[in-house]
Amino acid sequence: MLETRNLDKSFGAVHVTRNVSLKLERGERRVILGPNGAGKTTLFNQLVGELTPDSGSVHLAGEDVTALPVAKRARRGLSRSYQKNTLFDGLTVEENLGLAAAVHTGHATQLWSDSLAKPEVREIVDEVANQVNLMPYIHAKVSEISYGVRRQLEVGVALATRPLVLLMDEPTSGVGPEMSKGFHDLLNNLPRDLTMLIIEHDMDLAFDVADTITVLNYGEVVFDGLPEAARGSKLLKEIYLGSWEDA
Amino acid sequence: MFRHNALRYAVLALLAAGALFQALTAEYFGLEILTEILILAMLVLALDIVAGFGGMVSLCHGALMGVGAYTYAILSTKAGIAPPVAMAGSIALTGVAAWVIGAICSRSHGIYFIMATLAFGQMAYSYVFEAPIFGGDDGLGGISRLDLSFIGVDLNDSRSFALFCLALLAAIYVASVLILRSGLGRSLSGVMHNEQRMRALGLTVWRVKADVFGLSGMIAGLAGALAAQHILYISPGLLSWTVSGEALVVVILGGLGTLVGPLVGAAAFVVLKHELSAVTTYWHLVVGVILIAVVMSRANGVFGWFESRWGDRIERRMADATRKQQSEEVLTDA
Amino acid sequence: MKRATLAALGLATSFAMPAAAEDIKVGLLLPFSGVYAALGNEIEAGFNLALEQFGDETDATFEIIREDTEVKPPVALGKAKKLILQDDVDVIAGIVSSGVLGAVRDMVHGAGVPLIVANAGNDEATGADCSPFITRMSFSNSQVNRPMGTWMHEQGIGKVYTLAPDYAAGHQMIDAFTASFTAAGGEVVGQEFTPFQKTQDFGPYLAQAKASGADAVYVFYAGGEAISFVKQYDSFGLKAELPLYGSGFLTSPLYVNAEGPAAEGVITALHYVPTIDSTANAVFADAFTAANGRVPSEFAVQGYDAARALIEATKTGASDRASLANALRNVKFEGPRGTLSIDPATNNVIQPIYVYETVAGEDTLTQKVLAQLPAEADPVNGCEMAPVSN
Amino acid sequence: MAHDLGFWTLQALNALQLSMLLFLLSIGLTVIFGLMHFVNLAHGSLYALGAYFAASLAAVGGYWMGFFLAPVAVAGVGVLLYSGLIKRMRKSGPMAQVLVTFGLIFAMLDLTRIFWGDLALGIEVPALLDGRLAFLGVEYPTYRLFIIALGLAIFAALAFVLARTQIGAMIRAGVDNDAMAACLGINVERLFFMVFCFGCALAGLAGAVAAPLLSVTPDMGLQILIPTLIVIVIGGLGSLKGAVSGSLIYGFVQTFGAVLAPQLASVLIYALLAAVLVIKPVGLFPAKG
Repeated sequence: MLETRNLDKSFGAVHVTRNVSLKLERGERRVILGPNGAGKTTLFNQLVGELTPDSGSVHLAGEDVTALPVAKRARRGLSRSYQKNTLFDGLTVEENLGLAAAVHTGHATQLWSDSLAKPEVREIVDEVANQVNLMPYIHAKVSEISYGVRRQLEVGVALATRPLVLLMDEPTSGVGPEMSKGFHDLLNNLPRDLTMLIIEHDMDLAFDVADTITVLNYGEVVFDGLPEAARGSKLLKEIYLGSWEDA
Repeated sequence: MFRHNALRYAVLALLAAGALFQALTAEYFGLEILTEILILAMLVLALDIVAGFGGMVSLCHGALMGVGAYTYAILSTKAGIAPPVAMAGSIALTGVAAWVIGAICSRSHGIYFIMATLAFGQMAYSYVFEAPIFGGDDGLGGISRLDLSFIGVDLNDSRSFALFCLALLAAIYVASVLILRSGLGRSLSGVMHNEQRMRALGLTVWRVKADVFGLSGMIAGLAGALAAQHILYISPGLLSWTVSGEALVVVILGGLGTLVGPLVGAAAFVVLKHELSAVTTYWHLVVGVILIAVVMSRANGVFGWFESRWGDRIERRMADATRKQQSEEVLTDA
Repeated sequence: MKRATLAALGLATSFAMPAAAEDIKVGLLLPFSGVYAALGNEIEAGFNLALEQFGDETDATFEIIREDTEVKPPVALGKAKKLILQDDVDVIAGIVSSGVLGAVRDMVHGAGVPLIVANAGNDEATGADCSPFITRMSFSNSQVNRPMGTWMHEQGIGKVYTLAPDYAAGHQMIDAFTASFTAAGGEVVGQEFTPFQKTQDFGPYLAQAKASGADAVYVFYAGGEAISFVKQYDSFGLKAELPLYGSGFLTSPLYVNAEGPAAEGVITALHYVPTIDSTANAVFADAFTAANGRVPSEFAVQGYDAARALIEATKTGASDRASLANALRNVKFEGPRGTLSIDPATNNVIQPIYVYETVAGEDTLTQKVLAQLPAEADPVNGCEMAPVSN
Repeated sequence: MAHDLGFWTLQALNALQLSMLLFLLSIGLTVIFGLMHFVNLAHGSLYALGAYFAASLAAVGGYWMGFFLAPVAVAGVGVLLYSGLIKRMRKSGPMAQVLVTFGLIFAMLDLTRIFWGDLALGIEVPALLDGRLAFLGVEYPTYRLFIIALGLAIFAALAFVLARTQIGAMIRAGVDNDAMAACLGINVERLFFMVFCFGCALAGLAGAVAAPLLSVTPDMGLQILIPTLIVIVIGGLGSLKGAVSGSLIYGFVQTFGAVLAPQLASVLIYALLAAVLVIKPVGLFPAKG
């Protein structure tokens, strides 16, 4: 479903992505682990097109999308959430979801009618609101909901474009362990055919949702395999836990 | 996205009543001022749509209005095209010009956007200023007004023309609200709040910006065609960047992103200008000082200040009511 | 259509109420702010001086209502409408820029309000766009420049390079000069029109003039542009090898002191020079200098003569719009500029033109009159005027 | 168009002269923007003020008094503006700043009219710089060569200060990241104040230098504003390199445009600006990538 071949990216002398090749099958849930500065977010940015790789390619559902701009990749089914909330602050939860849903249904550029009044849009908004437990806050403004709920909305907005592949950059970043657990339950309840790539900091939590695990270090894939194998990997513990302790 | 609240409705009603009263009772000069206000109001509505709801602070809207005015004048006087067609033509051409400018500038932000639009405005100004067909610095006369005699309206009468402009302004206001509430308008506010996210959701951001800029340009073009018919004489000064600057001043002094505020601002600005210029030739000084004072007061314009003082109270009461309702719904759901 | 417009606006001549006899309301429509503010002030000073000096000659009293055009044609038109419709003036005087004149022309013509033009010189105003209600007491662009072509050729100048700002007046001034200069047998070897009010550095054009092989340079610039031009012309050292001639606005007394020594030796032609040797001019110039602390410029005399024309017109007993318009077309008097009369075919003033050289005076620059060229009427240029009926 | 080498040399010098005048103006504006993110549309008015101060001072004590004291006087106005307005506007968005400085343009335009009148003023070139010099095979006005030399000298001095001195390092740190600079113990507020006043002084200097060349009129500030803005937007905001390259581009396009394509001269520069913004939306050499 999503594949990268030999992705490479440098910023001046800093080599942030080294020859990364990944392959996600349809419905696969993969967690990317790695210490701070391992190049996880940079990799995401290249996947969605916010950064252009120096070399290598990105393929979505069998098509080479390396040259496509962000919006076109998104319309082909690649959606992402951000590590820092990037919500529409003055708007309500419903409107946030509606904006994303309208792009998917093609009502986002329509002049003659209100996108949020369209049944297709409403259907997606209601469905996503249920999926990420936002129903109780649906009419509240972003500024009125708690940080944890905002993290749910962050994922919800990404989901409302009905993606084939959902990239989530530390969805539980900044929320307490209790809530993180709940968050992962929520992810586990998403439809099974949705392909997910998740950046996660907390290894234990990662194992809750991961079908497969990829570990990045200094921009390089150092581990790629099943969670069980990862748990036992000595290499992984060394590079990952070492820096995790300071974080 | 744009919402009305009780205060906005109240001010709108007051403005409409005031304008109507003025249109029906004023003497000649009062009607002139009213018409000037109505046309400026159209321009600032156009500007508020892009600046207040799309974050596109344009310094070329005066020039766009000028393009509309010149297109109407050239089409109706030199090309001999019937005024209604010329008017449609000027709206269309200004819209297209604005769309192109919006598309080109869509990648620029903040001060760069301001400067880029300024450059396009100055380009139009220089061209009109120098091309002989436009009459150069001396301008262009011999313009005639729309002929509505088939419905028994003679626009050459100032009162009828003022009422005609008032009707068009009302239509433009409704159209602006509809634009802002449409899918496009929602996406625009999404882009203003967070352009990167909208792009990541799959929105072709530049198209949204260009489309809205084009629509706004059409309104500016209509304002221009009316300005040409109002004064019956146009000159390149209409396209000068200071006109755009003044429009921006009106939008901000009125209250950016409130639609109603800029209308209040337009009325206040024109009246103030006329009153001051009757007293002193140094009226720019007074306007400058007022402008500085208002912006320094950190309020969102006069209307914005009023709204944050009184509107919030009304808003909060309404929000409380809906929230109560919501929590009841949640309870019943559970 | 035009007539219908104005009739419907309630402006038809019949609508204009004659003012109370002998109390004449005058709208003074001048720029008091904007780039021509200095000219507006100068004209007003001249206008007031004439009312003071000659006001007693007529029984009429004058009420002056001044309005600022801001040099913006639409603003000026609005102010003209106000003067005509709200203040109900009997006559309007003033107008500096041709753009403003073009804007108000149809308005005053349609409303039948006499307008005394105190500056704006575009040829059409007393040509194709002439009106029995518009009388010009200042000059026309061609009038000032036409005699200079012949005169310069007579002085033995064969090849000329011309420069002027790229707007209607610039073209008219240069075209009139070119026509008479080439008719006399001269050759214009190069011509450039610089972006109007946007050119600050004339260096590029001066280098071209120098390279053109001309014997002299003939230019029209006014105001700030004139100051920059004259100073830069001198700084490139062109004055010695390539004498500078031009329309007299270039070295107008209003600006010549800002130009300084750079203006010395520049030869230009104009309808007024403060050093004209006549009693009328002495009376005017002395009084003006005493009141304003500077020598009068052509703009001051235009304001002065505009008021003078109005006074002369009222002496015939004219007091309403129509009778004033008729009387204004027949005024004739001896003023600082010499004998002034109105050309019945165009309503433009007929006046002599003075060729003068700017020279160093005792402590400031002064003007040395080289020649007085006889007064000539402009060609009719398509002007057709119906007489005004009361 | 049979022009000899001398003609083109002359035009190149004209272009350079215009560029240097614009450089003096744009460098202050661009550094103020780069450091403080403050858009000062009234920069042109400060230039006009510099010219008026120079004209008044020259009448009292000759050209050099105006040359040296006008920048000081304009810097004094800068002090007033900074403590009265700018300091409080620092946290406001660019729009509020554009508006306040737009109001300042209005106010200062009329203030110059009230103090100095509507009549254009002029000052004479000092005796020392009067006349012409033979230079590169052409005779060129000494005063214009002086402007070129002054522009280059100030460019060199600024380049040195920015690259090699303590204060230059502080400014660079501030442009790069003012929060970080504050953490490093730099008194950012004082730095801003100094840079703002220095920018004003340079604008005043530009006015004083331009005064003998041009005429001193109330609207000269408005006339120069648009070219200055074009310069810094083409060059990219906040950088010395941007200001100097933008100035050179403007000077040469304007001068050679006037010679080679006079019909297009005034539209050309706007078209160029639009083209630059399409290709590089933040200008050629912005301070930040």
